[in-house]
Amino acid sequence: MLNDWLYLGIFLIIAFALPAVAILIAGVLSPKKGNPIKNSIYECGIEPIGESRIQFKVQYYVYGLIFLIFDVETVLLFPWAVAYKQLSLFAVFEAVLFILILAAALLYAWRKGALEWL
Amino acid sequence: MIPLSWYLILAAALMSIGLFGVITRKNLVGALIGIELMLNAVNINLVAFWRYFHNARPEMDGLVFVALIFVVAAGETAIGLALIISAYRSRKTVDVNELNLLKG
Amino acid sequence: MSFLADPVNFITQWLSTLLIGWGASASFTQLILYIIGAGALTLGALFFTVFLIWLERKIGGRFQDRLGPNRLGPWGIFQPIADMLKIFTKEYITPTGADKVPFNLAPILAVGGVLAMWAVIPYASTVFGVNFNIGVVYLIAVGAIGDLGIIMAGLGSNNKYALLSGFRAVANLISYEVPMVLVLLIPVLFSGSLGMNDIVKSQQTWNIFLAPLAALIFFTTSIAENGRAPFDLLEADSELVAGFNVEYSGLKFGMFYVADFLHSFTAALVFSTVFLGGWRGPGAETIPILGFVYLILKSSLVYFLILHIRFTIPRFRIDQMMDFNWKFLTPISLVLLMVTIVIDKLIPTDLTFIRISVHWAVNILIWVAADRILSAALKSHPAKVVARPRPLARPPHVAVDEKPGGEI
Amino acid sequence: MSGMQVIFLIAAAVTLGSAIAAVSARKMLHAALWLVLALLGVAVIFALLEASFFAVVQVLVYIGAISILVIFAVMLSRTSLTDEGSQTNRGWWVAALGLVIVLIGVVAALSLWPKWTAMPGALPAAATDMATLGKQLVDPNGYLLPFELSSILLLAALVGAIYTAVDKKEEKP
Amino acid sequence: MSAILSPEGLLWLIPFVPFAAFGLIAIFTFRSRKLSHSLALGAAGISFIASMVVIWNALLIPDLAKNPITSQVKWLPVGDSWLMFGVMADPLTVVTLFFVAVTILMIFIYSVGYHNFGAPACNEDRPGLPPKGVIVTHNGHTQRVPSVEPMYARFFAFISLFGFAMFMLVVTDNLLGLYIGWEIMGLCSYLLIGFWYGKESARKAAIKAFITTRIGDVFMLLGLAALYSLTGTLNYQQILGNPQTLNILATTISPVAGLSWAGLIGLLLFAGTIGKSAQFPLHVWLPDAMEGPTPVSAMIHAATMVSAGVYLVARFFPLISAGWQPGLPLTTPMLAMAAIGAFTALFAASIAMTQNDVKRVLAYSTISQLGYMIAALGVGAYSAAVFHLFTHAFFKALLFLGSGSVIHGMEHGAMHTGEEIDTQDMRQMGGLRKKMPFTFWTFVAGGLALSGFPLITAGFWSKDAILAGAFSESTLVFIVLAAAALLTAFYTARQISLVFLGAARSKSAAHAVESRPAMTVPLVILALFAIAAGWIGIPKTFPLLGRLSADGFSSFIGSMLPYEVVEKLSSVPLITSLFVALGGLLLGWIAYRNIKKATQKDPLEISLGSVYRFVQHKYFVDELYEIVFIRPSIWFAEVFVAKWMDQVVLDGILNGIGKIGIGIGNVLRSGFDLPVVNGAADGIAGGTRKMGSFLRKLETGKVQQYMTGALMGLVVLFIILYSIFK
Repeated sequence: MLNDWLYLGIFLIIAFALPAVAILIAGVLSPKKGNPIKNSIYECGIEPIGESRIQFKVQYYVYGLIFLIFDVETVLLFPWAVAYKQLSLFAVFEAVLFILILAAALLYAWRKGALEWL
Repeated sequence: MIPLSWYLILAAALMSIGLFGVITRKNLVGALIGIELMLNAVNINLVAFWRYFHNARPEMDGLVFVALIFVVAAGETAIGLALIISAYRSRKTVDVNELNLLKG
Repeated sequence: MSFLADPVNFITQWLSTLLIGWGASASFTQLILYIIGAGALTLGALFFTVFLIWLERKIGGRFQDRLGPNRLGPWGIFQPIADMLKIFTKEYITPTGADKVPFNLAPILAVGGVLAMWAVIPYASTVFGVNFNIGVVYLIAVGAIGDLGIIMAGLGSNNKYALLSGFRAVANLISYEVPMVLVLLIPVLFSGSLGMNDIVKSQQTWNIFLAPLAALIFFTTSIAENGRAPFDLLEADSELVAGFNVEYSGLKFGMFYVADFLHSFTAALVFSTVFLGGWRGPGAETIPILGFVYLILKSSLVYFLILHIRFTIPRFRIDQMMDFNWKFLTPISLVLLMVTIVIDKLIPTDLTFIRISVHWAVNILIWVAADRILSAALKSHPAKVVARPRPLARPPHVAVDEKPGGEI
Repeated sequence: MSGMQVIFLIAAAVTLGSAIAAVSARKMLHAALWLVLALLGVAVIFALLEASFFAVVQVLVYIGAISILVIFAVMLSRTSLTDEGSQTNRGWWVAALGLVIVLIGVVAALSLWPKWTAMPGALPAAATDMATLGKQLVDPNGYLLPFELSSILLLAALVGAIYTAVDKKEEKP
Repeated sequence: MSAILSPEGLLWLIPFVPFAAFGLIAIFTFRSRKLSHSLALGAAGISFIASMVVIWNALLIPDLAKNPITSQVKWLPVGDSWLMFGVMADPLTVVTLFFVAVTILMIFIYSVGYHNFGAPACNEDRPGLPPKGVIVTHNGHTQRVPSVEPMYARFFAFISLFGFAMFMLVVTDNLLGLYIGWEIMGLCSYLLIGFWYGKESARKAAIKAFITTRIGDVFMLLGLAALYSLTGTLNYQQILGNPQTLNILATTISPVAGLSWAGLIGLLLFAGTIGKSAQFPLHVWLPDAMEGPTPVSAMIHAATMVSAGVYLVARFFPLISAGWQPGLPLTTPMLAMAAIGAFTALFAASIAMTQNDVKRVLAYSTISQLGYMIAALGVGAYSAAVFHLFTHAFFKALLFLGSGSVIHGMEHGAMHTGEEIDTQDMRQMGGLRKKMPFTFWTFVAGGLALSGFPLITAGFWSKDAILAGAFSESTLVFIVLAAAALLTAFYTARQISLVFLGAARSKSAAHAVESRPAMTVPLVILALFAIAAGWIGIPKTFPLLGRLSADGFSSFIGSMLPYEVVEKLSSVPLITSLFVALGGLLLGWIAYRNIKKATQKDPLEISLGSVYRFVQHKYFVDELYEIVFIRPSIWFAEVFVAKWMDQVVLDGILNGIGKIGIGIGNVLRSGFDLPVVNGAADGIAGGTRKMGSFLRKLETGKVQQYMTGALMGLVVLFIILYSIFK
């Protein structure tokens, strides 16, 4: 178990180090001749108007919200799914109930119009 | 091998850092971040106890509670942020010190 | 064991004997081997990407009735290498007011997130990085890191379009992650383990036969996950110039590019591992290298499918995309999950053919029903023709929208 | 000092450091990103505790969902973006001092506990097997009730959050 | 699935189904009347069938009391043990379950008709007010007909929840489950009594009922806690089932007034019963609770809630009577029960004689009947009490529903004629015999059962059993109960003759019509029970009929008791009950058979005069409470706390500090006029003033400061606890 984690850790370190190293190397190789115009923000060639961090509609938050809820649901369902073969039909129905309740949540969001991309 | 104390100290430290955030942050979102840290501290403790005393009493309840805390954290974040957003929408601020309708 | 049959393990054996012969401790040897293995795998993946880029451009050219790259070398096969050399020497342009740390971290996360997926995929009967009992969850979680990279890119580069595109991208990704995860539960409960290698081992009958609809949904969502057409809302040129990476240049942009191409092949890899029986095939148990070949063949096929879809289907509009996910895929996968668990519990596992046929019948039934319901719903209230136009951003003094702070 | 201890110390240092940064960063976005790093450190700690599933789930839920949600919320309440001035209340140092004292007190109190320096035994295979957890979750004599209740809790959270967050003006009449 | 269909599974199912119906109605189907009431009725039906199956299985078990049907699950982890939660069916449960299931189903059906399902909705009807009726033109002539209840679905949601609570209370196997059901029922009674919350009287009544029952519940909770802390469990079997626990409880002395623990707990639980079953000190809520719709009155006052109180004491009778045997002196709680019960029986019956509101009469009669049961338990006539509980549920439900039907008919008449009268006033009625035959005959059946008409009615047998038990135990109780029985028969006859006999005393009564089948069918069914339910309990020793009956009941229930019940027949109670029943009926009929006008004075009033008025005002108990309890508490809240504590004492202290400081300052300044001293003095004065103002506004409304305070408290608490339990 811990060995797997060791390998995974090494793998992750390398996987994240490789692009970093590559970017650094390229940074060494590449020229650096910046000027204000070049560094200005791209906005279809015109002068940037207003502040760039505009306010966002609540819709993004709602999607993130529903995603979070379902994410946690699956977290609870994964161990159940692993044990699925050893479970009785009754336990399966428990899980069905579990899913149904979450489906009701989705239904509510739907009826509430929270899923509409205004 | 790591003695249990290390984990407990880590958890306690994380807990108090989170608490610090909750108490001192002006911004509600910051306070919420503090709460997340506190929840994680709790999780560390639970997993550590499960790991160290599992042979003593072989239930999985440590992990089950961690799972439930994930659920709770999800709900807490969802509701809390929603409240913050609506508070912002109505009061145009997320500064705790200005949201003082409780003032007597 | 012979070199040809199982090169990887052969080399591993040889190296370990060599190192221990040099008097290294066993643990140290293992560490070295781990490092070598991981490095080889990641590097291999990265260089494989170069080939992928060429392949995609070539195929794309054929689809669009062009030649595609054809100058450098036979069939222009050296074209991407030239591009690589060029992009290496390009200048980094950091926009003014950019948030340095997220800005520079984003491309690394983007590539790393994709590369990390390769750690848990079993390439042959004896060759797999780690056989966790959590491989599937790991895949999903690593995908989340990719989301983080994108959102960092959007926040870091101080640019409206980048920010908007980043947020759109993340909204899409997390939305499509819901049905993806839901249908991923089905192979897991068929094989009774979260480990990728166990999933492959348990597929005497490929999962796609047991759960065709799940496979279809997973395929669709994984296309959406790696932001390919028709789901490439994040770089809808007409709406938000080049997406979240508009401010990037040089190799930083190249990294996003690499991540994009690598991701689509990784998706193919995962799909063929989970649903097409991975390295399974005649003789793959005895001659592991065969298994590797099978895997590559299967995933190339899936990859070609992805390309085909990319080059043939026009882009969705964002509201269509969201509706498609939340109002079609997610409900379907919920229903599918519930039905599947009940059905499969009722049928004894050993009656393979009955099992397959029942599952097929049920899946087709669900699909047809959903289709009917959908068409009926569309008839009753048709989808709005165009989303309400909103100003992207506005200076405080110009009144565009009645809402305070022009929302997007 | 074994390798595990080194890894633990590194992870703990990263966790605590980024946690401190997260509660003291001036820009809320940076605070959120620091939070991500801290949670990553916690995930590593879980891995050290051989709770692989939860190590990964930590990444999945916290980094994949919660932190992104936090970032969304930050973007939705934008005064926190242009954060001039201090982000902490007056007298924060009092709180810090008090908390440090409390922390020391708690640790001191705990250190009197005999199991304080317990060492982990080898875990049985069943413990690291997800199936055990899964079976207990749906066992009527196990945790069936919390299991179902948690789904109800999630439902309630979703309903409440949507009801609160969705602007009444934005709803379709 | 077979697990569900086993008796245990069904026991679980019984309470669950109405709850599911409640949830579904409340969340989904509240828009559709039809769906809502079909859900509620379906749930009640399923519970009914399940109950019958369970009862049948239970009856087949030979010694049910020793080995009941049980099923348990782990519920809450308590420390390292688990709090078990389960269901159980033993003889008492079976009996209660039977009448609860039947009456609930009947009442549900009845409610459909009572709320005029299918009648057109009236757009002046406001939620929270009784429907006013709507004008329709029906084949030619226009008339005003009742309109459908605006909050129809809500009503069914509430009574489904109510049914859930009652079933749960009955089938659960531990005191905690009982308490949960008990409290949910308290909530439901609040919701339903205040169902027409548009009426001020309804609101007041709801609050009154809620608070009054709370008083009892607090004591009950105390008893529960004491029981748990002593025995470590709340399970019936483990407490009441094993003698040595009871022995220990009965012998150990509690700190309170030299009572044994059993006595103390018994008294506390009985206090809960006093609240729920509206016994004497706390009876005031029940008559006002008539503000709710009539099915609710039937539900609360006949079938379920008040029965729950008796059920509780009956269930804990082994504990209450721990150490008592027939022949030994009664235990303290039993004495209290006998006294309070007997007194309440007489007291309420006397009030019932003087009431003119058709439902209030029944309400007081309910109180007195409950007093009967309590008194019976008090004198140890266990099976007789349960038997009366059983029969009473049927005929009292029948009477309430019948009165509802009468009111319905009267309302119809009032709408038809447009007459402005109180449609519940018996003086306005009369001569309804011809108008509403079904209602009449069923009501007569119920009335006779209530007054214990000999031999044929259920009430006779149960009441006779109680009287016999009382006679064998204490003569005083016996006499009081007999008197109460006389009054009961009297006011029953009064009610019947005022409502049904004679001639119509108002145009509305003249135009009243029979109710719809949805209401009359339950009446008929309940009437059958009201007659026949008694026959299962005919004592073996009864002349002639005793031979016919196997007397299953008393031995069946008696098996719950640790000791053997010996029945000895004495002719005195038998003859007494015959005499009081017949005599009371006769007197009542004679007195009230010729009341001609609504405004005519009550014959009793003529004969008794001021006593009558005194009784009619319910002995001024409400007014007494008003003066003794309510005014003082309001005064305490307003004057004492607000005026004195806050404004005088606290502010006084703060201002005082400030003033003293200023005073000191002045003294110093005037004393030796030096700038240094000046500065110091001002400093002191200002500082104290600042302190005062600071102390005033500790309420900053900043959440984080509150949190910090809470945290500090936690730390202090931790330190204290640690230093104690180190």
